[in-house]
Amino acid sequence: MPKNNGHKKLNRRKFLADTAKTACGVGLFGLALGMYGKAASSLPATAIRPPGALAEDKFLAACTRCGLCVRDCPYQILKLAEFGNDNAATGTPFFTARTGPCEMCEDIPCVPACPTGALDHALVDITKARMGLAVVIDQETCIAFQGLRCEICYNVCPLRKEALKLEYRPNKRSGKHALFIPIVSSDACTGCGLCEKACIMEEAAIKVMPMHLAKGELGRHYRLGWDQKGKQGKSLVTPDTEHKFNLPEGVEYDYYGKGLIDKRQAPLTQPGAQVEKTPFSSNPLDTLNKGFKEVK
Amino acid sequence: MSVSRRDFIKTNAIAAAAATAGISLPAVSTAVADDSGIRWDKTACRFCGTGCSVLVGVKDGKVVATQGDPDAPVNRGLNCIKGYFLTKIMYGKDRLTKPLLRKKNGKYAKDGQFEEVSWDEAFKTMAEKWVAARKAKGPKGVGMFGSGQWTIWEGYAAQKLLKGGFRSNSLEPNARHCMASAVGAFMRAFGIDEPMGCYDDLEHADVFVLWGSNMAEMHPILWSRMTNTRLTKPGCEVHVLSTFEHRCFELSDNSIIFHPQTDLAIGNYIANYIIQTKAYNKEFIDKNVNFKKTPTDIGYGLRASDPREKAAKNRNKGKLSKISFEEYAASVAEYTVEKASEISGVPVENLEKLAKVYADPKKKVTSYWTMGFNQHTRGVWMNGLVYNIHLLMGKISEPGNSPFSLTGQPSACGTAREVGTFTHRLPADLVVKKDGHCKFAEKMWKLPAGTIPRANGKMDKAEQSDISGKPMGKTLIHAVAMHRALKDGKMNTFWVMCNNNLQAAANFNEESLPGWRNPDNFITVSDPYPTISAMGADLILPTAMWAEKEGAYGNSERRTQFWRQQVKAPGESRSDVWQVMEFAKYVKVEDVWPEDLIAKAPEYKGKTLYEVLYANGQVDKFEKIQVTDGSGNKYDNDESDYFGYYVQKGLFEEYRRFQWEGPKKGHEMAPYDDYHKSRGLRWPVIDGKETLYRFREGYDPHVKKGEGVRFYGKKDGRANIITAPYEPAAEPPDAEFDLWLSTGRVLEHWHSGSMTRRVPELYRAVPDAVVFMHKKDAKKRRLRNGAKVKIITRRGEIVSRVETRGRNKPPQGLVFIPWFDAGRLVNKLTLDQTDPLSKETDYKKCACKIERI
Amino acid sequence: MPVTPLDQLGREAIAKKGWFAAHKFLLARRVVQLAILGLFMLGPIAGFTILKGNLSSSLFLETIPMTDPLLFAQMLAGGFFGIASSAVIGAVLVFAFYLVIGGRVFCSWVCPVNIVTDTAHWLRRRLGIKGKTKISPNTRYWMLGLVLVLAVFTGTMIYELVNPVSMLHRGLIFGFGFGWAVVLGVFLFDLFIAEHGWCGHLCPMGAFYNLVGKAALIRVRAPRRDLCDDCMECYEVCPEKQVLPAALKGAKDGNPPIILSSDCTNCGRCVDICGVNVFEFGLRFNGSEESCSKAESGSCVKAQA
Amino acid sequence: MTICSLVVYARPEKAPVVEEAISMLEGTEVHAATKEGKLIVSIDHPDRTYCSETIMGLNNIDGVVSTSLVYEYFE
Repeated sequence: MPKNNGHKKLNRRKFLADTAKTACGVGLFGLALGMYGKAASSLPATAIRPPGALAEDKFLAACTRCGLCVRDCPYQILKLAEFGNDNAATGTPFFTARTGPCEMCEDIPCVPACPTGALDHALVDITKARMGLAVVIDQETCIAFQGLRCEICYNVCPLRKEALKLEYRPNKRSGKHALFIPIVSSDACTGCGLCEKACIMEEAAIKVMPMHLAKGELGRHYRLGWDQKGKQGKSLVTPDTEHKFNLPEGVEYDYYGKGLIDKRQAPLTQPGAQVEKTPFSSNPLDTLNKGFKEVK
Repeated sequence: MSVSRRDFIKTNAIAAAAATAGISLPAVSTAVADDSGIRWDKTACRFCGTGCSVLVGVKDGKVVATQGDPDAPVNRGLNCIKGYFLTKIMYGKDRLTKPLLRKKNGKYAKDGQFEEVSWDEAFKTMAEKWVAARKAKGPKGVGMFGSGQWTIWEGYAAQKLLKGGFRSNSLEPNARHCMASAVGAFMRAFGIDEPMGCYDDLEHADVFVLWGSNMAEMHPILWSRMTNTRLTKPGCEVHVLSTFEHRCFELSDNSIIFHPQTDLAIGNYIANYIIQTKAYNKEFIDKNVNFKKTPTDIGYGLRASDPREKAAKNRNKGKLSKISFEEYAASVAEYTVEKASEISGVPVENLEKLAKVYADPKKKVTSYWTMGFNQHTRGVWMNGLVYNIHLLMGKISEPGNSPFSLTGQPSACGTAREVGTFTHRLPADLVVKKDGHCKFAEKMWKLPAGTIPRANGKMDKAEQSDISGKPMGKTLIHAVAMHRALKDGKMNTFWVMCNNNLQAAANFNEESLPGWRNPDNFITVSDPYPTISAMGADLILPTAMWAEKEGAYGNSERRTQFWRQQVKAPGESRSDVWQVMEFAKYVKVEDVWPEDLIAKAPEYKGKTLYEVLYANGQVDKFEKIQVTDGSGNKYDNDESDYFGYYVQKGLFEEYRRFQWEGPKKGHEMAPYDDYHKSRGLRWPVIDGKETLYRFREGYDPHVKKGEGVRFYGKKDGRANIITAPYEPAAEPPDAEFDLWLSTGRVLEHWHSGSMTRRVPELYRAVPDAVVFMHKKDAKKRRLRNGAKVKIITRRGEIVSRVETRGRNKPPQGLVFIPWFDAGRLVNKLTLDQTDPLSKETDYKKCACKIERI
Repeated sequence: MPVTPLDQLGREAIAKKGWFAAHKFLLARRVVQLAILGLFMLGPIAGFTILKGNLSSSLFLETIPMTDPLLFAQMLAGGFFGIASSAVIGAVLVFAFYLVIGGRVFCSWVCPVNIVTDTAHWLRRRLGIKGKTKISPNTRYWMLGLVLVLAVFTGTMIYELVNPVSMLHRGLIFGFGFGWAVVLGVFLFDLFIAEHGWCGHLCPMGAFYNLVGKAALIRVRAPRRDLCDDCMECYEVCPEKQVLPAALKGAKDGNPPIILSSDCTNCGRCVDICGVNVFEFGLRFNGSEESCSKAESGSCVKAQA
Repeated sequence: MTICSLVVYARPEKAPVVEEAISMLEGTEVHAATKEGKLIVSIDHPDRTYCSETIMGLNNIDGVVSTSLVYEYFE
């Protein structure tokens, strides 16, 4: 504590009392601030952090709210959260996928702009960014699930076929058509939000959610057998012994595959090859009389 | 405590319980559609040629809802994303509601600003210009550019006005840019237009081959059906050919990306493979096929002064000469798999895989194509090459075996092709080249013989007289030539209806815009919205669209669908049929017919064209009625109310006489009222029965018992296999302009975007046209994804953004730009090259370069 | 002591020096404050960037980084150690700058809240508002400690959620939301509750810069303290009155005529307001004093210390 | 005054009967019912004891599997 400038002689008791009062006041303020902070630091589901943002708690320790990332975003989608207006922590950068998604610039200008590394400078490949995760959140209203040919989310996805895939299914209702179901893969989705922006529903049926809200987690005790075998390239345990069977003439048994194969009957047709693979003025005269100069 | 507070607490209590239970309450859910008081009726979708049936919900005079028609066999209740937004296309905030004329100081002026005028002033001004141009410049002095989106009767009324009234063959549809090559090839091979198969092929084929068709985006519902077959039918294969990778490749079992124009080599290779492996169906060929040779080196449909045209030995020639099977076999013998692979850049395995499925007699193959074939300087040839393959194998005219050309517009078939709104055609496959056909049409229309201008201006070998005092001369003029004639001042009035040709036509800078803004010319555009074409017009007529009028469309599979007028058009907007017929009131027979012709029909003296063409005792035959549907709902019919008779029925029934009484069989349609009851009927409809497959006994009533297959469009009942060698494109890339430029569409927007860009959701989804290009091509030019670039050709430049991770993935050396975006006109770049035979523009191949800004 | 009536405040200085000279540091400060704000806003408005970001972190001419050292300290307190180099360099640069020219120069020459609290103080005087809640000026050090302790415990820069200084500056450049309410709170607090309440008593940033400026070179000096006519106008305008007596009246206690307290914000109002030119800016080391005659003010002779 | 809301789980096949039975009671309303037999019920009565008794009583209706109180307001 700095020394008091002074002529005044301090009364020790008064000093102690004042100090205690100040400490209490400041302490109360701190308590209130801490509680407010806890509430204010929970990132709302609609606010998505820029690419390379550290995990939210780390991010809030590292971000100075300077807005340099905002300034360097060529598409000007980033915004600093405003006190009371935006639910994200005051002053921190975020974007709203529905109105302005991340365009996924190859050189990610917002990341090097960050002076502190709150946007991790180690991120140099935008496809490795994990801003959030797109979730087809309402499968009841998404018209693709009804068989309508929309797929706009898929069409606009910059990592089409990796982050957002279409799964083809027969449309049992119509009997003739197929369903083109959008499936998000968390391995590749960057959470850029282009899909959410483009979704033609009144309320988007596909939404980018912060990762912690979007992802489930498999029980830590469980492994997917085929996954593990695939990674290993072989069985994790001793290989099975060779099996032999009593079979009538003309019948084979494909133990690991098709099962019983009765060659006495006419061969069946091969089972189907497996599935691998508004910019206008409301006054028309404005448009008509503007001439062709503005048409690029 | 007030009641409202109690209610508030209660609402909260209920909402909390519902949220806990995961139930959505009507009272708390965000939006609930209110279906009460909605009147539902069927219509056809306004967009592509698939022809989905759509139910339209009307409340308080406004279309408030739509749904896919669950009872329609084509789409079974489904829609694509454009169809999903049909409700919104009529309600853009900038609908035109009054005629607008360019004026200065209260008078029409070419360089004036648009001002509102009355319909009377609009038509008076227009008629004055039209009559003057017709008198001064002859039959090609006036012109009309219609549409494959016209309803059937709109096309038919326009056909009568131009050919029977103004005595001009200067009538073209925008289908010239779209389907003309398909038509040309149908006529050359079969002597009759439109596919022999139908959409049931989608379930019956074992193999689908897409040639230059991005069906996944452009015919979304058909693609959905095909995908289902591919998923559920054992052994089903899909082969996709294109000059760049698009959405269809996702389902492809054999992905073929070839260099532009080299599909010709691939087509010939497959024929050669079939012949070399003796896989062809000898019996079928012997009985049903003739072999013909076509002249080669025919030019590129450019202006005659172009060096490429001067160099062409047989410019615009297409006369066929008969050859033997052996001669034909020899003509394709050079197309070995190695050579085809070398020319096209496609690996040998892929080519062989494709050839094998065509050559396998056990596999049913359906080939689909659209603009990749049709918008091609050898479009007729290329269409023909696929017919050759199908004919060699006899894989035609039966379920699953179909060469099938898909149309892009809702009524390219129903109106442009069947009504024949082309310069050279008359209804029901008749042509103005044939004197007999013209005479038949004149009889049907109760016009004196010699009214309709013959192609060469001669009737019974004598010159037809003309109001201009000069001989008629050659009267045919196709779409691209119209823009050239406007620029050259040879055509002085031009009426563009139901399309956006200034945005759509190639070479905007050098041909279209100079032609439209040529001070000698008076351009009329009928449009619901201020489109690029409207901006380039001198007179704009506000138009009623789609469900604002009673209408009929014919889709790709010969299905004719009708709908009733659902709502009133805004302001003073009027339907195209009203505009055509009302305009005819402003022109007198004396204005456009020479005296000797009037002398042949003295009863028409002093009459207006309206009285001669429409109030002729036929079109006005049916009394105006209160239109109702099966459940007794009442509908408006503004045209009937205005003219005093059932206009649409009168026009349709007169048109139907061409099909039933005309010299060409096979286009018969059912009576008018039947169509209002059904979800569309596939013609020929004889004895109330539809035709699924043409030319085959049992399926087609025109094929007699015992004939098996008969291509009755040709006199001898035989189809033509016609030679068509590989010839290079008109403007391949070179050192300076080092990239191929291809243009096209995207799923979300339709054609020039005048409707879909006014749907906020679709606009938000795909706001701008971008340049799809290969990553390496971008890198070479130091461009990253999203970079702003200039795309430059010899004719102009536009600005756009680079897209290297888009849904379309061009190979190196090619870029693709969609044309829907009125904010950047890709047709400033394109070359006005056409197929010399079909006169259809090739929008898929010209050379460009890309520079960073 | 008699408070100079408001309408007479500065009258003597104006009479003697002219209006501009009697307000030159006030004007200079306003110009500097607004210019800094303006430079930050230039980028988005004119599309021409000199200074980018805001006071928390910024980039000058696209090359020189600057970072608020208190934020830097909070980052470390919050447990974030992987700080990128530009923030480290930026924090050192800013720290060094204030180390030399005086920490609280930030408060009077840069901080946008200064305009707000100065206005509050001006109004308070003008309206004669008396409300004086006694708050110890040391509270700000408690606040500073609290800010850092909270950062340690919450692992985030929690004070930044409500910091009116960064909120006002950021708000003006990037958009306020309801941040203006917090700034209004500061204004009303200063106006009705405590004189110089925020800047002089509570603001932890002020406290921080106070510590930074302990050994600053640039100081206000009172070389002509002999001339002081006890008009008390400097007391009236000084935001940190406690810094004045030692330098002005401390000759008898052997205090040099230099304001050495780091509470001084180097605002220069005392220099402006003094009709007899007692004060001037100078360095802290040179303790020279001028001997002046009251009768002929301005004719001073430099004397060796 | 007491207002409370609860989720009542009924056997799906009995749900319609349960719904009717509940709506017969004084001050109760059924606001939604699902196929699975979930009912959203509110009770609005001046007497607090009445509400708690009613809730207890609901469990005795044939077909009710369980009830859970979600929201309660009283003054």
